[in-house]
Amino acid sequence: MLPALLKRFGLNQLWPTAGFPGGVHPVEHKITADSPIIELPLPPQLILPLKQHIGEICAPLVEVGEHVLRGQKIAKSQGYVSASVHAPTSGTVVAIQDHAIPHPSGMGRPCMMIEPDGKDTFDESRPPISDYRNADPAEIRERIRMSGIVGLGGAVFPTFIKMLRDQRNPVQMVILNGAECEPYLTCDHRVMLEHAADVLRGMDVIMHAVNAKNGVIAIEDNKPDAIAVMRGAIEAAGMKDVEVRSLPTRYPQGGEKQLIQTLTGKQVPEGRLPLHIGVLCQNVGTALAIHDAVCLGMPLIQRVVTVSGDAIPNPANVRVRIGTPIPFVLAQCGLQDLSGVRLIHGGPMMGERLPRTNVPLVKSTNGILAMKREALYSEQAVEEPCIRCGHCVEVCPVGLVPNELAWHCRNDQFDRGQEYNLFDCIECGCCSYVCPSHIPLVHYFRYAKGQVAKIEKERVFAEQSKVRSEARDNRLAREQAERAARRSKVRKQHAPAADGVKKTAADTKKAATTTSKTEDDKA
Amino acid sequence: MRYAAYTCRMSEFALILLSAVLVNNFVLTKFLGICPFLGVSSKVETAVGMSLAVLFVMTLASTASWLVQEFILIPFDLMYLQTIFFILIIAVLVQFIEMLIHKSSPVLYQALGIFLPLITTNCAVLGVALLNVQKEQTFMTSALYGFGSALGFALVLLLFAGLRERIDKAPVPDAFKGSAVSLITAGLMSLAFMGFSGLVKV
Amino acid sequence: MSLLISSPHAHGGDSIRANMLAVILALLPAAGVATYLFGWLAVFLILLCMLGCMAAEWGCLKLMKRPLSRVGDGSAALTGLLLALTLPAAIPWWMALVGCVAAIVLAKQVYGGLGHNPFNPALAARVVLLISFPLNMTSWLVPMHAPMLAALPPVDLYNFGDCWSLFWFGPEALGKGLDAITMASPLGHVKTEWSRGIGAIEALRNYDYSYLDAFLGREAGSLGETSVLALLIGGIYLLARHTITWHIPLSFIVTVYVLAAVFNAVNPEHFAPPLFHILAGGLMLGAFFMATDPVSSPVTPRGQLIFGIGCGILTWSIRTFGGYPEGVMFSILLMNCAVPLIDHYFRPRVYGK
Amino acid sequence: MNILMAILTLGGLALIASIVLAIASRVFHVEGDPMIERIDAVLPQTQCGQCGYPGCVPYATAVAGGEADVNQCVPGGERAMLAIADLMGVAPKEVEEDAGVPMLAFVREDECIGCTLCIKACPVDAIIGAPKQYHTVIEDHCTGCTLCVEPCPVDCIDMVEKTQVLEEWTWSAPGKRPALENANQNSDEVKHASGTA
Repeated sequence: MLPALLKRFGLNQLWPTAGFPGGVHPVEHKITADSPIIELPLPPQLILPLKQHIGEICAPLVEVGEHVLRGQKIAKSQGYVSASVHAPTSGTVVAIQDHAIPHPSGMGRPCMMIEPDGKDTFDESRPPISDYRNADPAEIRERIRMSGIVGLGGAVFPTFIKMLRDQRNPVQMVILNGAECEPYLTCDHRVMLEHAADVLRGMDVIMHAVNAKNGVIAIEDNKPDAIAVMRGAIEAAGMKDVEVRSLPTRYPQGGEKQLIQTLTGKQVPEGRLPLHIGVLCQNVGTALAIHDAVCLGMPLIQRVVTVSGDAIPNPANVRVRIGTPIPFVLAQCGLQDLSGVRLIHGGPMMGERLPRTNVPLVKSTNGILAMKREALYSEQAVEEPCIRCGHCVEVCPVGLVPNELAWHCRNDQFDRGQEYNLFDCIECGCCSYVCPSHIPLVHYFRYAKGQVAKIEKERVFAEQSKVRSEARDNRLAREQAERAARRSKVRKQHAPAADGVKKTAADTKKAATTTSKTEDDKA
Repeated sequence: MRYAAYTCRMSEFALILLSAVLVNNFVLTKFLGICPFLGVSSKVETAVGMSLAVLFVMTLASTASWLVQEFILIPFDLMYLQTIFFILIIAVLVQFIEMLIHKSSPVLYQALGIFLPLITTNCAVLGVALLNVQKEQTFMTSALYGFGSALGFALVLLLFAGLRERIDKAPVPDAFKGSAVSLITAGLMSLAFMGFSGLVKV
Repeated sequence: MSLLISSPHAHGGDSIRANMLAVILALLPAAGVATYLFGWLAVFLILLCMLGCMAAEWGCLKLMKRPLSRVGDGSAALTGLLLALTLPAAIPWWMALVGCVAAIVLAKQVYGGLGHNPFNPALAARVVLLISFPLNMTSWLVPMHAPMLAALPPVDLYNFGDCWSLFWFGPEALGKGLDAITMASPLGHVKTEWSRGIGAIEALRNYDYSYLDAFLGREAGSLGETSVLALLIGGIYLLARHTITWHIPLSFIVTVYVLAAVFNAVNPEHFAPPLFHILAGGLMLGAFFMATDPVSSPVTPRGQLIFGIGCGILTWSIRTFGGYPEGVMFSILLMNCAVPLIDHYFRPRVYGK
Repeated sequence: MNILMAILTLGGLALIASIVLAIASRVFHVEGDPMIERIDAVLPQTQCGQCGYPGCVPYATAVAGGEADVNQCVPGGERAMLAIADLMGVAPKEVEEDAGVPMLAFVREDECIGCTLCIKACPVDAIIGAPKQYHTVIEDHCTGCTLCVEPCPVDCIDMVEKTQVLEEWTWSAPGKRPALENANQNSDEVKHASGTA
């Protein structure tokens, strides 16, 4: 009673509380929480973008017309930060071309189209590492890298990079993120309910690979069944060093940095990784994918996705092959006609609206929401003047002043924006969610971030152009000086040097000294 | 007895300061120094530089003018040349200081160097010198009065610069853009500062 | 047609209009007490100010060619209500209208309208009126229920006809002078007595002052400032509804209390007791409804604390040492000047820094 | 007598002051700050000459010397103008010409006669090729200055729009919402530049 009253009046902030500051309680809409995961059939064609992760794009390994097996690697990662792509089923590669991908811009990327042969033959070339506890951690890490596993919570950062065994920063605690704070989404919830043992084994693999002592499974307290099931699974497996922690339901509890703050009380220092404070955080779905890769030998070719929203007749949690066209998935859930429907890739707080509907489902897809157009807040909202109510400041989980920040971004004062910590924004959307003036604050921040990057790029380009231009001037001056010297040499044999030539020579000399001076300055 | 006299002096000094800063604020109550107040208040950063420069010059000007008054004007009976003398001495002093700062501390020069010439013969600076003479202050009180007035100017300038940074980005109607809305703001500030009237009876 | 739109795609449902209406609702108890004390006059004045402000807003929007629908966001009506509640009941109607125009035109629309005014419009208008018409702005009509007065009030304010004449034509219409129908407020009385060398305790004694009456609002003063109880009810409603946060009201009131308590402890005869300061004048109205005006107050929690403390110090200083009996209005306006700087220098700590 | 006294005192004081200042200006002499370099640093370095000066450094010199206006840099646009105005401490001026979309030079190789005139014209050495051979523009180096178009005797150089790729896409400001009206929502094929923002 008393804590609730104090909270009502905001007086609970008088003293520091556990967890991250701010946050909101959006309406949950978790209508699919009780729907078991459904296996979807294979679509007539799969579209596999060659880049579904943060980092370098992959290079195709197969050619058009070639036959591939389920789980066969079809595109190879290039560079360190990258993740390979595997064939989700057996079939024939029919094309490699640009195709629209789930992105707010509606632009496209190189994709590989595969026509399934219906046999779904498995590529057996990678045997499972069944006895992972006695396997070399490096081998496990390599298997995870080979299997193209990325963070399935939405960030799609290659997982093996996070699992670095570093002597200076040993991992103390592995956190399994089952908070799932986004409204509508229930895929992690269902995975925990239906695959508790596999998820736990996946976590065990991670802990073994990074030699961590403790493990925490973090679940928001609006999923008591998942908490109970996971606790039961831990007991059954006899894992004493893993515990389930029930967290208060508050968005964005599932944000990596916020979750770490709630569980450890520590903040990840600016510009560092969670690894630097001895924490490794992985999503529940990623743990399942790791289990599949290590214990079953199956790379990341499918995932569980929540299909929901007020325009979907039969909302469901579905297991889908990566590359399945989203309209096919929606049709399976009873939605055929997409007119007047807006698609959101992800949850309503951080998901992106898709300007194109014919896009494939990718590794980062944790949810597809089909919303009636007139019910979509972000499209209907009319921006009104900021009344400086300060609600955005209260709810910001990273401690920004969103209203001032948006003001600077709106006026293109990006220097001031950076002074107001523009790049610390995690785009969680809490500020926009509470704004009584319906200001698209997150949109302003994204715009400003893009502009800053653009300006920086232009600055670097200008610098390079300047170097090239100066090099050219130098070269011209040198050539002219040489020519003049040659000419005067010739002239000297015939007549005294003309004034004009002398002057040019002097000028070039001067130019040469100034440029060399600037070069010295740079050095 | 001596202790009482001492505390009396101290409280007198405090009252002079308080009066100069809040009650008889140069800008908002005496309406002196409006030009730099409006001219150099578009950014807080420059307002800080200007405030430092004004603090510096006004304290210096009030002491220097007191010295000129006591040791030149009164002995030679040249009171009618007061204004000219004050302008001359303040201008020279400021020029000299500016050069000194330019040479010795580039950082300080960056901060307040460019503002120094702007205010050498500003009415606020000359005003503080003339008011000092009017009030027949001692050396100490005139220096304090100069410093206090400058402090008041600095306070108001900083507040005003903060407000203007916000106003400059607001969708002010075209007719009021720029100095119009600034002057209205200054007027409202002046009204708010009326609240201090009677706070110190000097 | 499809637009580039960004997440989030959900919203909590808050709006400007809902906030403004909540504040108006929270002021209804105070307006009720005003009607109880000043009868029809309070009704007339509140209606006139609300309509006047909305009309001024409409005119400005029309002239500036901005969407006229903004009149309906409730901000102008709220400004009018707040302005009315800070005015003495006996003020001539045209002065109140001048106040409305000053509030909307001078303090708000000149800066570009809602969200951009650096000063609280109602308070800016009140200070304009106070400086322009000092006599009318400090003559407090004798209320219908003031127990410290033995005799009946000079005008029956529950009589519609009398109030009508008084409102439009002034006290002369009833054959009375302004002096005959007005009295001093407790704060004004203490200040006057002090200037005659009489200490606060003695002054309160000869005013027949009672804490209970001050709490319930049975005393002379502006329309809506007298009843601490009514204002507290409204303030707590706003806190519970999360329209305002506790930072400004609490720090404001506590600062005044602490300052008054310290000085009262040092010299109880001379300085007024802390409870008197809390219950007197416009402190409650200012702390809950004026200083918390979102547009002209800081946005960060720490900034709001600084703002409240500053208001408290200035209020007590002006009341105790200044030339004016009441300092709430000036203190809030003065702190309004400092808001941009406070906002800049008292930002929250950023994650990981 | 009194007049004489006044003249003497004032004159004396002025004389002393002027001597002090004269000495001080010698003793405390400081070199001026390098404004040209600071202006040059905010210019886009296209060396395009659209400002009327042969390159960025000459324009910076002209601005610092007070000869040129702050708003003459076309590719720099509003941002460069504001930066220069800020550096010079003058009021911003309207930028008359719009830089428009970023452009690149493109040599139609089958028409190129290999005269090397464009190579000589390019201020940033972004065109390569030997005499009597096809010339090619290095896209990553081209600043889009158009200086190579004029010298070409067979008019085989075109200015083409820079294609936008997904990696370079950034959010545009809300309000200035670019519609994707032209893009057919359900088309499979996506051109690189379609649906640009």
